[in-house]
Amino acid sequence: MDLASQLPMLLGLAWLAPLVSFVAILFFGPRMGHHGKNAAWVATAAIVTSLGLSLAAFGTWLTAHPVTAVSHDSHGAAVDGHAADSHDAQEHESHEHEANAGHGDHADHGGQHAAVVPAAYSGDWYTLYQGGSLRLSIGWYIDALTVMMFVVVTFIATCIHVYASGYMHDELHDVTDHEVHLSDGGHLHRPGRFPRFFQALSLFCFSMLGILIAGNLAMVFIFWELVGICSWFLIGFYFERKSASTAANKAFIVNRVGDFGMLIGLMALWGALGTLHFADTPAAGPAGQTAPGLFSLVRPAESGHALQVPDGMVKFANASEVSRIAVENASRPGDGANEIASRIRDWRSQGYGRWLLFIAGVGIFCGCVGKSAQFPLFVWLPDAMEGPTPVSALVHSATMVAAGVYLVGRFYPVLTPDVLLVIAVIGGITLFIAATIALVANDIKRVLAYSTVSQLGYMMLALGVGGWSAGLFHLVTHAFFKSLLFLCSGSVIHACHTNDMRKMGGLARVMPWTAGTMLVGCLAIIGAGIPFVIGLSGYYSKDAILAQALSYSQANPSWSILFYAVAGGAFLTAFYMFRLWFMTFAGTPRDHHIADHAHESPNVMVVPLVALSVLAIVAGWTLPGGFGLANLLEQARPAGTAATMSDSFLFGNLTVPAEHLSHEGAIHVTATLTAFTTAAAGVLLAAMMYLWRIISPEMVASVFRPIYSFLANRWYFDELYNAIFVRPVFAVASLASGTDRGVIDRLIDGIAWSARQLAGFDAWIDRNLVDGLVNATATATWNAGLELKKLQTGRLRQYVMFIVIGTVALFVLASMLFRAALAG
Amino acid sequence: MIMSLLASALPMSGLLAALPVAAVNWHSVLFLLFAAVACACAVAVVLADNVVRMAFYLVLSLAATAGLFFLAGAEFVGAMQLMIYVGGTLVLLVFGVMLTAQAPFVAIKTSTGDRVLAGMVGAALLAVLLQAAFRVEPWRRPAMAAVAAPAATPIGMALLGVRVDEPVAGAPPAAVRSGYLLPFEIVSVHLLVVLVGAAYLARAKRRRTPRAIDVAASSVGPVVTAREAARSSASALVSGGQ
Amino acid sequence: MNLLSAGLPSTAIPLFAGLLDAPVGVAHYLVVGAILFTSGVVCMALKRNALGVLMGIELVLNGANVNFVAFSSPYLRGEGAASLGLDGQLIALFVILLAAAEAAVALAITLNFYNNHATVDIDQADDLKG
Amino acid sequence: MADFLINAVGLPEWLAWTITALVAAALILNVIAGGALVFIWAERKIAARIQDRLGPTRTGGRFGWLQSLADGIKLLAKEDLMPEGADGMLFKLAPYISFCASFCAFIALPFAFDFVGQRLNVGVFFVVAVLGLEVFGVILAGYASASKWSLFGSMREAAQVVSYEVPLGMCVVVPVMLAGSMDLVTIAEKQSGWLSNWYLFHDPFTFVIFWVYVTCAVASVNRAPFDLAEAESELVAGFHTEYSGLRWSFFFMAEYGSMFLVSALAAVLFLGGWNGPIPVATLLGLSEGTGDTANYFVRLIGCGNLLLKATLGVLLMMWVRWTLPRLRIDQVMTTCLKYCTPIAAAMFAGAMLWQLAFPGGVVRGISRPAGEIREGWLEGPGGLSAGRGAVGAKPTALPSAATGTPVVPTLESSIETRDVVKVGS
Repeated sequence: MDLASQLPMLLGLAWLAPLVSFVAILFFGPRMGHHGKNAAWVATAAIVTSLGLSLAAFGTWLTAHPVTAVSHDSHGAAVDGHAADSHDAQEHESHEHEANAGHGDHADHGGQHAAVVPAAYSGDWYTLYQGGSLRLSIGWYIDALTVMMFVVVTFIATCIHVYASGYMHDELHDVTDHEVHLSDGGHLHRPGRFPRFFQALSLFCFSMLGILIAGNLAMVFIFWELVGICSWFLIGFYFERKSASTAANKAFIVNRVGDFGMLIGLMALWGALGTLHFADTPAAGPAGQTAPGLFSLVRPAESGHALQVPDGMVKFANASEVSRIAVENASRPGDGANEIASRIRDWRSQGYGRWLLFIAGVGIFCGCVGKSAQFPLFVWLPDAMEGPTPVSALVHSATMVAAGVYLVGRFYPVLTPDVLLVIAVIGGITLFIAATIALVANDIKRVLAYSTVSQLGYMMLALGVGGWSAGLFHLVTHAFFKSLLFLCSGSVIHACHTNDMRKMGGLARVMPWTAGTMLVGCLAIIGAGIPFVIGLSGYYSKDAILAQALSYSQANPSWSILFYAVAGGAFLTAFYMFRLWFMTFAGTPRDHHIADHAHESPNVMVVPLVALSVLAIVAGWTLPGGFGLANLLEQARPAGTAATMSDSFLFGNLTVPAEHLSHEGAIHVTATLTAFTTAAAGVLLAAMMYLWRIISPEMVASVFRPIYSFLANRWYFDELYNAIFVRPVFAVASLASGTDRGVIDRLIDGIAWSARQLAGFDAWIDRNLVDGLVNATATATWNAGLELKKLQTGRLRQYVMFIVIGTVALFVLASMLFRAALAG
Repeated sequence: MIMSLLASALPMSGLLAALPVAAVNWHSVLFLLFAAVACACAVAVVLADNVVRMAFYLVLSLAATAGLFFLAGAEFVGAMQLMIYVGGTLVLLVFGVMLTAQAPFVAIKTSTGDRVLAGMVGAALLAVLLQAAFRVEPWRRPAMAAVAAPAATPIGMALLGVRVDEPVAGAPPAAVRSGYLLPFEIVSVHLLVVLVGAAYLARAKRRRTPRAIDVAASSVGPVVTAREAARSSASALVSGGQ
Repeated sequence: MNLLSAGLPSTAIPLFAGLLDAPVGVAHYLVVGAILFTSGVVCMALKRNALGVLMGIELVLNGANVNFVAFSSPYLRGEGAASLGLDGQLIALFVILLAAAEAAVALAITLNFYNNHATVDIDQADDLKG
Repeated sequence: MADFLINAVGLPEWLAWTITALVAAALILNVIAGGALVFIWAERKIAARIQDRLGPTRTGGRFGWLQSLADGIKLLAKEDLMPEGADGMLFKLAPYISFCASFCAFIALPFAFDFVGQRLNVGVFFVVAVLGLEVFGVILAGYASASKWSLFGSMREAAQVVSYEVPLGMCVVVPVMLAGSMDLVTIAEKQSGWLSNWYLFHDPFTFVIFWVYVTCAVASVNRAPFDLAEAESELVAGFHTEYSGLRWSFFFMAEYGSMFLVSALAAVLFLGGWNGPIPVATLLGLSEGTGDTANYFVRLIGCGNLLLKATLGVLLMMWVRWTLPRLRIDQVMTTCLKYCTPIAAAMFAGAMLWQLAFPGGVVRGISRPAGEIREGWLEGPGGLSAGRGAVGAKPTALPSAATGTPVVPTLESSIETRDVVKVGS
């Protein structure tokens, strides 16, 4: 079977299907049924198609790369398997990593994880631009991670399309938006926007899948921005609401900040390495020869895929020396190249180019910070909940915000320990801050939003401490249960028409399905399970993260704070999740009016809940025989990242322990127990406060008034940013405008005034002298015309006369002048 | 026609018998005949006032010209002249009758001044043309009177784009493509267009309200719609030529 | 006008003298063409009847045709005189065709004019006079 | 005969030519006039028979065969009337113009291989063109008579003839295409041999188009059922209402003359011209060049052949006249524009394709390839030795030119060599 050509086809189609539906709805949306009712079907059909294709690709993948239990000495076999693929893959102009690291290579390093090379297929569909070394292309880079993410995203998207086609039915007819108060005191009355919603949703799916399949950073960036704009559309779906439009703009602008960093990263990479492709690409030269991609540049196969500053960066950093040598050997370029090549090693050891690599990593991470709402830039995500709930579920919990984590995971091989540390610290901070804010939030969706932020923090931290598969594993599981939770909240809101948990309570009786599935979600997110036996999906991913954090903090005691952050985060998570659940479903209704009108949601909304909850339960399981997400991920582990990596550059001596070390008994057990106890404690506390009411929340709040208000005001982050960014900007702006109005305008006005005077004089000249001349000519012509027009009598016969006379005269003249000629 | 003219040429040749002419060149005699008819009728066209007679003289003149063409060995052109030109003028005549058989239009007099002026100008033009005709010496030389090959087929071939009359050394005539195929096609399309256009222009218009141009015309004469025009020309037919 | 005095008598006399025994040449045809042409022009200039003008045009075209045929004819060519060859006849053909077309259109225009102005006197067709 | 006069009688050359030409003209004139007499008598008898009458019986003893002569004399004796208010000149000229037109058409009509007034290499074209002129006299007559009957009659005739010239031309083009020449003699020669060589039987399309030709011919000489110009039931007598006496008879001579002409043309174009159904002469070895006398008799027989065919055509027209009712003017136009023209066009295309399909004729040996030689134009650069009017030896070029006799214009040379007057020698 020929994966190299099959996978890109399947996934490519899966990627393009939503685009088709987007275009279709864009042009024919309003004409699709009554108020565009069928737009939902179009979009859903498209996404279902993608799901089917992704599953097909998944199956293809599994048949080619059977998922086996990752026992740490079975890699060699796996490698052989991949190598085999790699070669038939090569015959089909697709390039695996083994392409430049020969087969035998792996046989030697078979035992070592450093040499394990993931099966990955890459290639280009279409080259947008090729200039110099810059090659922008629409290409693919497909490995186990891509395939898995495709399945996850399309699956969740499918559920949410189905769910939304029920949830958005208000938009099918004219809508009166009670949250918009017009100047006349009335409410806004507008036509429904059903098709537009699904149109944006389809575009989003297309962009998201684009990020997943992207074969190079430029393409990633393009779809990154596309995703951003989709999120802008969707958050601002009710753009008449001030809050919604501001939230949309906020999200967009904040993301721009991150993307700026990402651009810096891109420039650093391209300027120094001249390529943005992940994998090796066919060189311009003879066929079969390849130009190394980012991965093999940073982790060359010759050095057993160990991370090193690539030559390009070294040269770039030491440009002066390089140019000097080049100038010296201008006559013999060959020698110059050799000398440079020979000296690169020393330069590298002298540390040239490390900054560049660091900046590149951090830059790319900046983008992820923006997109995944990490610590400095997380403020946009809670506001993003202004969008319709399905959007929150799909875009702002499951997929888009996960894109940041995904990108870090994809870009992992290029990240140095220092960058990883930065990532981990940022993740830790985010996780803690968000969790604390979630403690006191009363808006059900905001609680979920902050929990999303903190979970993303978890993932970042996991990646930062070297838990590559742990982080991505959590990404997947989280996608399932977080979208589940959002959909549940959506169904609650749908029932109560309010987001405020203080008005809810006791809904479990009226909407059992929602309550049940949401309970599943909560259990999953806190990682509930019977230790060492079985658990929900969150149980496995969280354990992995804790374990890795533990082993990291053991490796670098000075950073053990990270482990505590994780553990504390687990406690907080458990607390606020169950606070949410208890306040919503348990106890007695606080607002009977709402409770009486509450009702279970229609099946079209319940079915996705059930489907997602099932996955939220089983997603983490590893079947006997080793089939499971964790092991599937292992297939995609970037070359060389399985090994312990230590380095000392900025933050002293750092060691990123190999992930499999965290499976050692000691660490594993400790981590699991910690997780269990913290989570249990959190649940217990929540139950005491909100279920059994042993401790009164109000009392707690009053006791810790300052902290409470501090948290309730979300650490005053918005105010902070307001103070340090917005205000100064306003100040500067007002200053600038003042200058503009006071000085520049004055100046310009003055110039204009003088110019006007001059023009007046000029006009006088023009009017009196020039025009006088012209008018005189015109008048003369006019009069001449008046005279001549008498000649035009309209008498045909006179004209004939004139012609004849003219001809005769001409003849006579001609024969007088050219007598000789006529005489022939 | 040639025969009849031959017959009518008899008395003239009788006159010639008196002249000291060695051998009468019949070609020249017939040329004289046709030329005389053509020119005389042309002048008659100018002098006549009655439209119908003008047309009549015109037809005679054209027919005589056709005879000249025959004499010049251009039989095809001559026949063409007879068929199309004379036929076309025939239609011209019919329309002339239909339109202007009304008493006022049969003869529209021209002012004497115009006549004199036109005569002078015409004389000047004629003088110029004649001296132009005579000045080129080789044209005045007596003809070698070579016998021409029949020109019908080469003309046809030339219209099809093959010049068999101008053979290029070595090349088969079919390869010589300096012919008139394109003009031929263009002319045929042109004729079609002209037919359509003429039909369109001449179609009877039914107008409720008189247009501005009619008001303008009403200063000249009564507003006449197509139907009235038809009626008046019918009455003209009744009233005949008087 | 010394041209005419120079032109006509000196050449015309021998031209017409030997006409009955000498074969006619191009010049004879040219004379006929000139007469036709001139009378056509005068006709155009004189006739107030639109149809008369049309006939004048026909005459003019016809005169031109005579010249074409004369130049193309192999009979009439004196030695040393260039000949149009077949092209002359072809051009004459095209002239005839286009003349027929022109006659059709001109008649249609005349008819239209008659419909609008109830006359065919072209002296009254001066709506466009300045 | 010309040389006979010059050599034997010793007349001056120009006189000889004059006499020759006059004799030729007289012969043709007699064909028309005598023909008219015969045909008028025949028409009366046929009409009578068809209408179950006897027709003229007394004049000239049996069958009243002198009837038309008597009529002629009566017409001569009649007073020549001209309505007042008529346009005198035109009124007088009109009949002569009509007659002259149909008379001129005979010039190019070959009666046998050499029996042709003036062999034109555009003969067909010439004949059709000149025939078209006949209507000219009719119109003049109609206008000049200052009578609405005449005017309407002539208008109808004008419309009818002008529009029927289109399909007629198309029909005529087909044999021209087959023979590759517009020269009537050549066309007829191409059909010599057996019956199967007649263009009538050349292919189905020519067979159809022959009948189209007949229809159009009847119409263009405005005989019944197309005789609207003289529809006695509506317009007293159409364009010749006001005519009487000799002028009136000229119109009739013109009519019968052109009837005969179109029939003869049909014979030449479709029915093998002067070639009989069986090439007796060839079988007897009496072909060209077997001595002047035999040759001449052969031609005489051929002439009789043609006259016979033409007469049959005329009789056919009479038969039609007394059988079919007259059409309305709109029906006439419909017949022309909606039926004849499209059919003719289709048949033309068909015949052309047939030529492409069977260049050698269908049955080899019996049917001869239609136009095997095209005046030698296409045999390479030498094909036209006289590129510019020099003496050219073409199949159709004039023998006078070929034999290089004193270089004289076509007309004269043709009179010299190709004159019916050879009869006399």
